[in-house]
Parts: sequence; structure tokens; C-alpha cells
Amino acid sequence: MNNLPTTSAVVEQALEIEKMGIFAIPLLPLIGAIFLGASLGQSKDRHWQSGWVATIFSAGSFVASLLIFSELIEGASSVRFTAWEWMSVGSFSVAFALTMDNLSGVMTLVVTGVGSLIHLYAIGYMDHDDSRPRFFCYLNLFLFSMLLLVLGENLLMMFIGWEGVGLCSYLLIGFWYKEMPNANAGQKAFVVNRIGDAGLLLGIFILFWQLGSLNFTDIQANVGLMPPYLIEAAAILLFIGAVGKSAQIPLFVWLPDAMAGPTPVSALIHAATMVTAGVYMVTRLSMLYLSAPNTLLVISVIGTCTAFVAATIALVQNDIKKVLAYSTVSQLGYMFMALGAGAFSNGIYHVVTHAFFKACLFMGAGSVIVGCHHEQDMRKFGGLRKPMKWTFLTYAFATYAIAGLPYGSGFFSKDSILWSVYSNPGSAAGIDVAGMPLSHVLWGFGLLTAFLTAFYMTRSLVLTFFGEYRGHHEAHESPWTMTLPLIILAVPSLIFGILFGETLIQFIAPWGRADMLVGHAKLAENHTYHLLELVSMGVAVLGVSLAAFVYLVKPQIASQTAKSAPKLYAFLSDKWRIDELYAAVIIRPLTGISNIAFRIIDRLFIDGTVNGTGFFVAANGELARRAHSGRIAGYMLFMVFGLIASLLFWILL
Amino acid sequence: MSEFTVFAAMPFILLLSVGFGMLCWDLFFKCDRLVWLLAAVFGAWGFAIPQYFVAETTMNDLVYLDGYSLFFYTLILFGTAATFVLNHRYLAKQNVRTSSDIDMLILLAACGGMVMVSAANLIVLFIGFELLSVSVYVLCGSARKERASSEGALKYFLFGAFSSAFLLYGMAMVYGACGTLSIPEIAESVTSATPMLLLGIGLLVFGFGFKVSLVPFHVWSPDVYQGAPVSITGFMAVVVKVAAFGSFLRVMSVCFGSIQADWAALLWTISIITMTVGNIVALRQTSIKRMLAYSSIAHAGYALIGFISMGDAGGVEATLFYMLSYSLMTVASFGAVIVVTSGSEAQYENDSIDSLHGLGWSHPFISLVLTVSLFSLAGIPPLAGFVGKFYLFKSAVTAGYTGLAIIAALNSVVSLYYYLRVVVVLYFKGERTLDWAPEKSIGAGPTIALATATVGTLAFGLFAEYCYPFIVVAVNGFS
Amino acid sequence: MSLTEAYLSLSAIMFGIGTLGVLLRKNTIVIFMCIELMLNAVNLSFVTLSREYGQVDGQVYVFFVMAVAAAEASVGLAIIMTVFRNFYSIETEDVHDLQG
Amino acid sequence: MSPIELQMQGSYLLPLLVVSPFFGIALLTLVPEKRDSLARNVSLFSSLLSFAISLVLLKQYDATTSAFQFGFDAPWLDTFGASFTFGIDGISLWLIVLTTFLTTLVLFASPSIHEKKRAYLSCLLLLEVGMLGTFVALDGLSFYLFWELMLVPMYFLIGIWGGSRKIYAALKFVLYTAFGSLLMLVAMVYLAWTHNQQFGSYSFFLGDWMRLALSDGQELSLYAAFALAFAIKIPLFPLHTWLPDAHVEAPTGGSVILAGVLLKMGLYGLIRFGVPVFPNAVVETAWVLGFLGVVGIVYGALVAWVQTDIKKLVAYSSVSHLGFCVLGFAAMNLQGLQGSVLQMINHGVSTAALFFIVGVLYDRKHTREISNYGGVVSVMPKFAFVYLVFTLSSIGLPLTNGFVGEFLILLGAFKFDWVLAAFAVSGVVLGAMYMLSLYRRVMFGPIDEDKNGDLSDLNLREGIVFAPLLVLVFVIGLFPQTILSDLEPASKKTIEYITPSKRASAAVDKGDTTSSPETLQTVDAKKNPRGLNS
Repeated sequence: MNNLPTTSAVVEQALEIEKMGIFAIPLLPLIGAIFLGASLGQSKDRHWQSGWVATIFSAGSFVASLLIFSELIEGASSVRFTAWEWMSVGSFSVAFALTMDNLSGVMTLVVTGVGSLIHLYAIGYMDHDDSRPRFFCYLNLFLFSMLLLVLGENLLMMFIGWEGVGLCSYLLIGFWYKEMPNANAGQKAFVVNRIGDAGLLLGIFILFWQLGSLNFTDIQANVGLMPPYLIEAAAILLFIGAVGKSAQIPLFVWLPDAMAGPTPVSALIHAATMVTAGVYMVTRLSMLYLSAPNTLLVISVIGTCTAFVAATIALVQNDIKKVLAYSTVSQLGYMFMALGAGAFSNGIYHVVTHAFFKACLFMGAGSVIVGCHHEQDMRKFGGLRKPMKWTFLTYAFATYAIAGLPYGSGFFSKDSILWSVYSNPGSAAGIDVAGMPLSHVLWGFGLLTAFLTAFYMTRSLVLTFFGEYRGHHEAHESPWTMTLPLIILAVPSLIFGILFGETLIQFIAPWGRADMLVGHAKLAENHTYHLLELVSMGVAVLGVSLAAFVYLVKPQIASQTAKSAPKLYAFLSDKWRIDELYAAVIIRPLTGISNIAFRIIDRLFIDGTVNGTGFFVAANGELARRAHSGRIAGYMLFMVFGLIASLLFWILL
Repeated sequence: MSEFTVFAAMPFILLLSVGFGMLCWDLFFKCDRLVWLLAAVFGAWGFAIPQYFVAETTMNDLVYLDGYSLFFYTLILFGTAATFVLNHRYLAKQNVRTSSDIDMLILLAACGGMVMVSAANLIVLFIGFELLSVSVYVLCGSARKERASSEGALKYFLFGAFSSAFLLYGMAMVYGACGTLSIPEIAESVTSATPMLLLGIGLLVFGFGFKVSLVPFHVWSPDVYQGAPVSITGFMAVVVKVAAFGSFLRVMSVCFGSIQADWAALLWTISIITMTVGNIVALRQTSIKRMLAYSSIAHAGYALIGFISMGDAGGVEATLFYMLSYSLMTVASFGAVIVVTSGSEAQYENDSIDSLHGLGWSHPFISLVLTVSLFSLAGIPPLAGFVGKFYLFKSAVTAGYTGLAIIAALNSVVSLYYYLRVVVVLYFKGERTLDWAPEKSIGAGPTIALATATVGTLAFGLFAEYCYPFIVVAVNGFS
Repeated sequence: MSLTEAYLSLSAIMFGIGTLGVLLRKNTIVIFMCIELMLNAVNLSFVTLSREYGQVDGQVYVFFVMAVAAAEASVGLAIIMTVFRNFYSIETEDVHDLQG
Repeated sequence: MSPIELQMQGSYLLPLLVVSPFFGIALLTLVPEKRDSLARNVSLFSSLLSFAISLVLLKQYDATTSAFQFGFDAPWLDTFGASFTFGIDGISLWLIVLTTFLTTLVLFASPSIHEKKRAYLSCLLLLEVGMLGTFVALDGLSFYLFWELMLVPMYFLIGIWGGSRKIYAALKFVLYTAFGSLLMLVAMVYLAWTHNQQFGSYSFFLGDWMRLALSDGQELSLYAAFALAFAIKIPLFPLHTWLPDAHVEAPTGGSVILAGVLLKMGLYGLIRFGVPVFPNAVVETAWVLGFLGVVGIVYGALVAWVQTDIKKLVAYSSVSHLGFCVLGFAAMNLQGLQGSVLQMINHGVSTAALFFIVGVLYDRKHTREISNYGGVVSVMPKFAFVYLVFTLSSIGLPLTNGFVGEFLILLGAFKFDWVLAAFAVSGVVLGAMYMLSLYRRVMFGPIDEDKNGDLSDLNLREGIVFAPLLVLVFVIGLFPQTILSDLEPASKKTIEYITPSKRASAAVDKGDTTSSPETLQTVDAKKNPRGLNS
């Protein structure tokens, strides 16, 4: 074994508890989904019940998670249960088993907690929709899949959830299937995710091939037995899966399109939970990634690029959900920056805080959309702070958090990420970019992104809630089922960092790099840290004030800037033209190849050969048939010459 | 002449006397001839059976009375019986005189075929050969008012006479080389291949090749098969071909088996050419009679495989079984065609494959018979045709001619196409839309004949094992 | 050249002439006559060989061949007559309805 | 003596199973012409009987041994060593269950056929005989018998009840298949003869063939003849072009059986005859099969993507899926092989269901053009659900049956050759692409009320057809072990044929290459190379 960093997880004596109840966590939403699915045919006047059923089942799941989680608080290292042997072929064996340890415990709570709130919110949001039972069925199904993903004891269990959430995402994006673009977006999401999944599968194969097991604990413990190049290969392949699921460059294109789904879906799946699965997975396999420095470097760079690129695009979006979508991509980029630096626990920290404020933002946006009669264009909002007081307040709190303003939850998590990027002792530090270590360059981009984040979030806040109302229909506040979840989420968005940040980081520290533990207590004496903290704080304030100035005081600046650089503006609002790039580089060639394969290879070449053989035989038959002319003289000659020829042939032979 | 000799000659005597009796029948009787004809045929068979138990040649070494003869008698007589049964109802509709001379000719031809296969002397063989041929020349032309029939008869006659001259010349060469005309004595005297002997063999192959229609001596057969009344075509395809194969095989194996290596290459080539030409030309046929003619050419090519691989490889046995299965399938397929085309007023115009259109649904029994026989001809298991091919392939591989087996297999694929095309017309093109149709009720006799042949096709496929020992015994008789 | 060989050669030449006649002539009756010539050529061989071997077999054979030839002639002429009735010709090139 | 063990329990279950459909055919001939529903019930009864027998087999099957069970032996062409020797192991057992199950479903769904009902039902039952016979035969020639026998009813099914180009499709199907199988017949005869050379008697028995000492060239060319026949049937790229035509033209029932069972015959043949008889050739050419399998995966998927006809699309998807099965087979390790067999069963379930689905649409609209549909989910919600599940099963979503098979295959393939596996994984993406694209184009989007507004949802009969298939999708997805554990002994045995035989042949090679049978037997005795129950 080379000098791999050790983590406390390996050292600590594991106390495992077998508890069947852990299966209740995913099963409750599943039951809900089946129940709702079975009652799809019922009459419309009972549709209102479906939302409550779904909410109750997801809340039940939250309670079950709390109960199991309490075991962890009481000192168990993990709670697990094997239901049955899923498949066992030769040396390959996978159990249908769930485990909750600290990492998955935190994720489970976030998923079920935030999930339940979003369920509640959706009751209001989907109030007038005809297909509510179907919606809540999918939503519960999603929760089930997500919980399998999080709780799965091995990579394959996780993969069930991984694909399951993809399916639900597909179904929910295309929920309003009568609009073809929605269906297209759903399919795009699924297929792009599948590209990632393909990589993930290959990674799984390498791990099984090398280690003979897919259990996370086995992988974590034995990863050092693998040759380094295979570690890198497995890590990068698994990371491809994460890139797909967590919408990183180059596979992020599906997420903005995914906003075609109902807003609660965007909040739950495409902000709070599913898209963070990639972060979760990398963290799960932290030992693997820590042993793969080059992969970590790749992750850093991709994370940084994604964060930056998405933030620039978010600057110019006018659809409020698109802004939030790119913001999500950007924040996910942050999380991967943390992972790339080996600060896994910081990444998870950001996952948690992001779940709070981004869910809150999305639901706020949803509330606005409902209030403005399904209008999503921010240019048609404005001045909504008066009619929609609660929505405004919660949105503002969440914006405060995401912008990284001091002592909001986003401030702590983002800051810890930036610090870990800056102080990354991994290979990023060793690479020299224009005289600076790469880690510092990445940090610089991270900082820039933080500025952009503050800017575009403030922009959305201002455009939506300040100024004059520019819409046509009168806006109104949403019902309590929608505002209550907003309020509940706004609170932790603001104060989670102060109250629980330290605890959380310690709680999931075993998945981090031992020398990378970032917490206030530990860093209290570090001057650089404080300096950087101040810088990022300043940047956030600057971003917010600049945006407030531009959009509140001098709106013309924005339009002039856009006009002064039209190409840049178009480039940004066309999302760096990545969709077009894909169309040109992948989709169209692939269609071309397929058509060639079908028309030329299949029809012309293969079938041509087959039919040609038949034709050739038949043509010879026709020739031979014509030779049978019916003329007696000809026949006589033929016979005699046939005799002579065969005799000659025989003699010569 | 011992008493047994007379007894052994009884099959021939019976057939000939009933045959000649038929000439006078119309003068004295008005009742149905069929029963008497069948009685003669089966009586001849009954008299022939005891021969099986006597392992000696009789009648001054002129005729073999062995299992081999009995085997071919059986095929010939059953083929003849089937011809009678199927003809009985339909000859009149084929513009053929229904007087008893047709029956006489058929009986004489059958008798000639039996003489051929049991001949132990080339003179006897020639007499049988000519008795068969001359009778069939007339039969071919029996629809005198049809141009096609007389043209067929002319062609058959001219080519037949021509090729029998070659056969005779071949026999003269063999006589010259061996100094005897007796088959067993020739067998003893043949030890090495002299040029004269080989030339004789070559000419014999011409003569017999004509009769069994091997390429390139087959040219007459499509025209004659198409021109003759369809009942007679069936008779030719079964009885004439089987009888010719029987004597051909006996001559080649008994007389020249010891120098097989010298003529195998010739027959190998002819076999491949025959099956290939037969099959590919059959692909392009529109007349069902002509198609079956080419198909029977191709089958002659397959059957030749047994000649090449005779001896320990079991080629003779394979050919015998092939003849058995071939007779069954051909009786069934031609029987069905007889029944169908005779339904038409102008059967010579309506012999196209398309005239079978939709019969599968209007005439299920006939169509089933035709379908099964065609599948069997194509070699689909578990039908007799498959087992026959299997035995041939086996003997070819055993004798070291794997390539020949492969070519035969590929030929089977080709043949599948034109056999299946008939099935397409029968079943796949919807209900019958033509303005004429065969009778719904085809009568008990034809039904029994067709059913027997069809069941036989299936049974000899599944239970070939129980028949094979007889074939082995039959072949052991002359080796 | 021995006498036997001479006769056999003559027989072969006759056979050849007969064959050529069959191949070259158009009239069916002439063709049939040529075939008779071929048969007689064979007969000559048989007689020659029979004498060479000192047996009667070959000569017996000749009688049979002659009988058969007579039978064939009667049947053949009858067939040619029916052809003439249907085609109003006995030239081979006129009789080719059946082909392919 | 024989390297494979055939447990003769004096059981007549297998012959009974094989001939049981004849019972229905016989009864059908007695049914009067117009009584369609009676005819259907009679045939259904007969197929249920077969299904019941197969369930008895399933129950009595002993999963602890790799021996062939329920042995039966009856003479056919005994002089030349061909007999009706029947016996099954786990692999054939499950394929038999699949066969009887699907046949029953197809017969149950038969009311959608209105013409020539009795003939249709008889064809299906005859087809069942052929399929069952193929799966139970341990004797080469009887295997060939049933193999060819399947062609006949399938030919009629396509030709009589098919679509507009049915004649072309039917002939193409038969000629394509017969081309391969006749060459296989010659190879079988050659093997029997070789047995005669080496052991003094002809034999077509699988166990006897395994004892043959074949030179490398012989083994390779004989295997090529077998593999060609099997590859056509699979169908392996580039021998697949009969399949889309046959599928498109065949009636629903024919397509279901064709996709569900017939396409498995090729791989089954490779497993049953290819591996035991030609172990060295299989190992040496495994990369060819694997490569063609992967090409098939990608190629089938791409071509499926650009189809405009639903049935053709599903047909090409079969090419892709069977590519996976071939890849798993070529990997020749336990995961690959078991995955391959499991995937055969899965494909039998899900693709058969997809063809039923196409049938449902076709029965209502009489068109298979994708562009004629759209927004169907609005009027057929139950159907949409069913269709979605089978689509997901087809693209291998976890918890459905398709995933388990695909995963195991890829796992095995990865061990075999990671490059191939990497390309094969692209099939996962492409599969999602074309299947979902089909689903989207047919089901989603605005509905054209005039064209599709009056489509009726699934009726009870169709619901009953889909219900068991739906259950199977999830049961196999969740508890694949029920099947996998039955497959395990047979698969292990199959793998073992390969591993030690290389050593044995190496030993022979080092010694006298023209070794007599006696020397080979001593080698056998010393090393026990086939390693099994001899």
C-alpha cells in the first residue's frame, strides 16, 4: 500500500445494527406510489386526496428516517438490513440490502425532510391540475428511488435508485406530455443521464473485476489493492456517471430543459435531491477518489468550469426557473470543486444547505408563477413584494443564503469550499498556471462565480419583487400549503450554517480527507483563512449591491451593456451554444450514420447480397431454361456433345 | 424348368396375361376394369414375395429373384396401382381414350420395369428396357388430339430410340470387353478398367442416364413430362424412373462395383450438374408439370450420390431408400396434380402453378397432400424425403465426398424456393378466384391412394428404422 | 488389322454415320432410319464379337434387337402419324411447342 | 463412459410435453369450421396442458445437479445412431417454461385473428412442438428435426396471416434459415461419421460427440457450419436481415413467438451443441462472436432509431438485444453465460410483450407507421402504463428483468474483453434513445382527435394477456435468483467444457497428432478433461 491518507472510518470500530425497519424508509413512499397508481381511475372530485396521501407517506418516511437516524446519534456506526440475495452468479453476489450510516443518514433526512415539504407545497401548486394522482404517484416513486440511491448498501443498489430517479425525472419533466417540448426534455434528460450511467456501469465493472465486491464498505477498505491506473479508471468512469446526474460539463444540457416539469419537481428533483446524487456517490467512494489524484484534478477543473459557465449563463436568463436552473448547475459545480479538493464533507455540507435554499428559491419561484397565472418571464414580474409578502420574504432569505452574504447558510458552506480549494494539498497545488498554482486559479474562478452568483440572484430578486408590476393579470399570494413549506425552508437557509454547520462537518468527517477538515474551530487561528473569508464576503456584498444598483436604480445600464456586446450576450443567452454543438457533433452525425446503416448497409449491402444471390441463381436458371429450346435437333446435339464432353472430362481427369 | 421356376415367373405371366386379356376386354364386358387391374397388380406382388426367401437366381441365370428385385417390384407395382386408381376417374378428362388398351400398356410397362430391375443378363435387361419404353412411348401419345401429347410422344420416341442405340452399343462394348452378357459373369470378369470397358460404361451411363434423366441426357424429360397426359407423367416419374434406377444401380454396382474408382468421378460430376441444373431451371417454371419434371431431374442427381458412395459407405442402401421415399412423394405430388388439373376442361392449358390458386382453402385435403409431398421433396424433417437425403449425405460423407454432400445441401436450399412457391399459391394468396375448380369429392380410390402416399411419406420418415433392415437384406442379396 | 477389328471398325463407322444422320437430318422418318442404322451397327458388333468369343449369346441378342427394332418402328411410325395429324408436318423444326 | 450424465428416471414427461400440442391439433380437426371460439378454447386447453407439464418439470427439477434430467430415449434412425434422446438441464428447463407460457398467451390472444382460425391455431401448436422438441433434444439429428420443423408453421403463419409483403418475408425467412441449417446437417453427419471412425458406430448423441478427437481444422470448420446456422437464427449481424421483414409481416402471435422463443434457438444451440462439442473452436472464435455481438448491439440500435415502422423498430431492437446475449455467451464466464440465458428469457418476456403492444395498436388503427400515432396516452392510459413498463424493461431499467440480464452480461463481457464491453455499454444509451423516442412519438404529444381520439383502452382480454407479463418483469427483476440458481449448474458445466479441454487438446497436440481413439481415451481417463460425471 502506498502512502494513502487514512481516515477515521477505517480506524474506528464499526458498530453495526441490523434493523429491518430501515426498509420502511423507502417502502413507505413506494406503497404510496402504488396506492396512488392503483387509484388512478377514480373520479375527479376525489383527486384532492392524492396530494395528502402522498404527503403523509413521505412524511411517514421522514419519521422513519428520524427513528433510524436516532440509532446513529446513539453511537451506532451504521444500521443495515439485508432483505434477500438479489443476484448471485459464481463469485458475483449482490444483496438487496440497505444501510444507513452518517453520510446516508444526513442525506436521507434531507431527502425525506425537504421532500415532504415539497409534497406539501405541491398540493397547493397542483391544485387545478387534472392529473394530480399521477403526479403524486410519480413524486412518491421518486422519493422511493432516491432513498434506495442513498441507502443502498452496494453500488448496484445505489444504481437501482440512480436509474430510478432518472426514470421519475423523465416522467415528471414530461408530465405535461401533450406539449411535445416537455416530452422531448424528458427524453433528453433520460438519455443524457444514461450516458453517465454507461460510464458508471463500466466503473462498477472495474471495481467488481478488481475487488470482487460491490459493497461500499469493501470498496472503501480494499481500494488500495487495486493498481493505480485502474483506480483512476474506475474513479473517472464513476465520475462520468456523476457528471450526468449532477449536470456537470459536458452533460449539463439536460437540466435547464428539465425545467419543463412542474415547479415542485424542479425544486425536489432538479435542485434539492437528485442532482446531488453525483456528489453523494463520489463522497460514498471517497477512498477510491482519494487514491485517484488525477481524477480529483479532473473533478476540480470540471466543477470549476461548470460553476463559472453556468453562472455566466444565469446572468442573462429571463425565465425565472432557468435562472435557478443554471444557478443549480453552478452550485453543483461548487460541490464538485469541493470534492476535487478532497473536501468531501464540505461538498456534502453544501449539498445540505443548497437543498434548503435552492428548494426554497424554486418553490418561491413556483409561488410567483402560480401567483402570476403561469407566467415565468421575469420581465413580466415586478413589484410582487406587496401582493406576495411571504413569498417575497422567503425568497429574499434564500437569496441571502445563496449569494453568500455573511452568516447565511450558503456563506459557510461556500466559504469552506473555497478555502478547501485554495488550500488543496492535492495535485492541483502542484500544477503551475501562469506562475500560480492551479489551486489558486481555481479558487479565483470560484470567487468570480461567487460574485456572479450574488449578482444574478439579486437580479432575479429585484426583477421579480421590486419595481412596478409589469404583468397583465393581478398577482395574488399562494395558499398556506405553499407558503408554509417556504417558511419552514427559509429558516434553515438562514441559520443552518451557524447552528449546525460544525456538527455536520464533524458528523460526516470520516468521508473527508483527514487533513482537509474545515471547520471554524480548527481554523480559528489561520490568518489566510480569515483573509479569504473577508474577500469572499466582500465579493458577495459587491455582487449584491452592484445588481441592486443596476436593476433597481439604473435599469438602462443592463440593457446598454447587453447592446454594447451583442455577440457575447447572444452567446451567453444561447447557453454557450452547447446544445447546438451537440446537435452538430453528435446527434446529426449519429442520425446520418444510422440512416447509412439502415439504407446502405442493411438494405443495399446485406439484403442486396442476399437477394442478389437469389437473383443470380434465378438468372442462371433462366439462362438454363432458355437453353431448353424444345428443338429436337438441338437436344440431340446437346446430348451427344454432353456425352463427348463428359467422356473427355472423365478421361482427362 | 423346375416348378418353382414357373412359380417365380408368375408375376410376369400374370401381368402379361391380364394385360393382353385387357385387349379383348371391351369386346366382352361392360363392367369396371379397375378391380381386375388391381387384382393383377397385387397378385403379381403376392407371387413375387416368396422370391425373397430364395437366394438363388433362376430361369437359366437370366433373372434375379432376390430381395433387391422384390424391393423394386414393390415400388413399381405400388406405383402402377396408384396410377390405375388415380387414372380411373380422370383419364377421360385428359382427352385420353378410355378403352382398355391404355391399361394394357401400363401393365406391360410395369412388367417391363420389373424385368429390367431383376435382369441377370444384359439381353433380358434390354428386353425389359424396351418393353417399358415402347409401352410408354404409346402412353405418352395417348391424348392423340392434343398437340402437346403427340409432340411429347415424338420426342420421347426419338430420344428413346436414339439413346437405346447408345445403350446397346455400350452393352456391345461390355460384351466385347468381358466376353459375356450375363451380369454375374461380367462381375467376375471385371477386374481392371480397359478402355473398351470404360467406353462401354460411358455409353451405358448415357443409356441409363437418358432413362433416369441425368443432365445432359435429360433434355427430353421436361417436354415429355409436360406433353404427356398428367396421369402418364406421374407413371413415368414414379415407375419408369424407379425401374431405370433399379437396373442402373444393379448394373453399376454388381458389374462394375469393383472398378468403382474409375467411374466415380464421372458420376460425381454428372450428379452435381444434374441436381444443380434441375433445381435452378425448376426455379423459373410456370407449369407445375414441368416444374415437377425438373424437380425429378434434381432428385435423380441426389440419388446418384448413392452410386458414388456405394459399398461399405452404404450408398446403395441409401439410394434404395431414396427411391422408396421418392416414389411416395412423387405419387402424392403427381396424384394431387392429376386430381387438380383434371378438374379443368382444358387441362393442357391449365397446368400452370397459378391454377392452384387458393386451393388450400377450397380443397384442403388435396392441398395438404401436395404440401406434405412438396415439403418432403424439399427434405424437411421428419418426412421420408428428409431421411432419404440424410442417408445419402451420410453415405457421401462416409465415402469421403463431404463436398458433394455440401453441394447437395445447398441445392436443397434452392429447391426449397420453388417447392415453397407452390405452397404460396396454395395458401398465401387468399381464396380461389379462378372460374374453375376441381371437384370437391375426388372419390374413394384417389383419396385412399393420396392418403396412403402421404401417410407413408410421414411414416417412412419417422419409422425409417424399421424399413432399413429390409433394404440391407435386399442389397446383401447381390453383393 | 484382324478381321474382327475390321468388322468392329465398320460397326463403329456405321454407328457414327447413323449418329450424324440423327444429328443432321430434319425429317423424323429419316432420323428414325438413321437410328435403325445405329442399331444395325450394334448388331454387327454383336455378331462379330459373338463369333470372336465362339458363343451364340451375341447372335441371340441380335435377334432380340431386330424384334425390338421392328416393334419400335411400328410404334414410331404411329406416333409420327399422330404428330402429322396435329402439326401437319413431320419436320423436327416444326415440332417445338414444348420448351423452356 | 459418456461425458455427460443423463438421468433416466423412466420419466415420460418430456415426450409427453413434446407431443402434447398434437393433442390440440387432433382435437382442432374435429371442431366444426365456424366455431371459432370453440377452436380457440380447445387449443388453449391443449397449450395449458403443455404449460402444466412444464410446471411439473419445473417443480420436479433438481437444481443441485448438472446432469440432464427427465431422460428419455426412443429409437429413430438407430442404425446410424440417431434417436429421440431427450433430457433437460436448467437452461432448457426455463426456455421450455417460457415457450409453453408464451404459446398459451398467444393462443389466448388469438381472437384478434379472424380468418382461418383453426389453421392459425394448429400452426401455433405445431410451432410449439418444434420449439419444445428443440429444447429437449440431446441428439443432433432429432434436434435438427425439430429445428427444421419450426420453419414450417412459422412459414405458414407469416405467409397466410401476414401483411402486404408476406410472401417475400416468408420465403426469405425459410430460405435464410434453411441455408444455415442444411450446412449444419452435413456437419452433423460428418460428426456422426467421425464417431463411426473413432468408436465404430455412428452416433448423433451429444455425449458421444463430445468424446470425438477432432483436428483443429476439422473442429473449426464443423463449428463454423453449426455457428452459421445458429448465427442466422439468433440473428447475428450481418445475417439478421430476414428478421425485420419476418417480424413486420408476421401476425402478432407469430411475432411474439418469433421474438419470444425462436430467436433463442440460435444461442441455445450454441450452448447446447457448440460449446460441448467444439470447445476449442468456441474459445478461439469467441472474439468473433463477441465482436459481432457488439456490432449487433450498436448497429441494431442505430438502425432501430431511424425506423418509421413500429414493428420494424422493435425488430431491430431484438437484433440489438440478442447482440447482448451473444456477447454474454462469447464471454464464456459464469456471469456472461448466465446473464445471456437470463436475458434470453427476459427478452422473451419483454419483447414478446412489445409485440403484443404493437398488436394492440395495430388492431385498433391498422397501421404501424409511427407518424400516424401521437398523444395516445390521453385516450389509452392503462395501455400507456403497460407500454411504459415494457419499454423500461427493454432498456434495462433496474428492478425490471432487463437490467439483471444486461448487467450480468456486461459484467461477464468486461472480464472477457473490456474494450468490447465498453462498446457494448453504449447499447445502454442507444437503447434508451430509440425506445424512449418511440414511446414519445407514439404516446406523447398532442392528440389528433379525428385520427386517434376514439382509440379504446385495453380490454379485459388484453389486460389478461399483459398481466402475467407485467408480473414477470418485476418478479424476475427483483428475484432473478430463482432462475439464476436453476441455471447455475448447467452454466457451470458449460464453462467447464471449455476450460480443461484446452489442456486435453494440448496434451494430444504434444503427442501424436493423429492419435487413435484409444490414446485419446487414455488421455481422457488420466485427466478427465471434460471433468464431469463420466
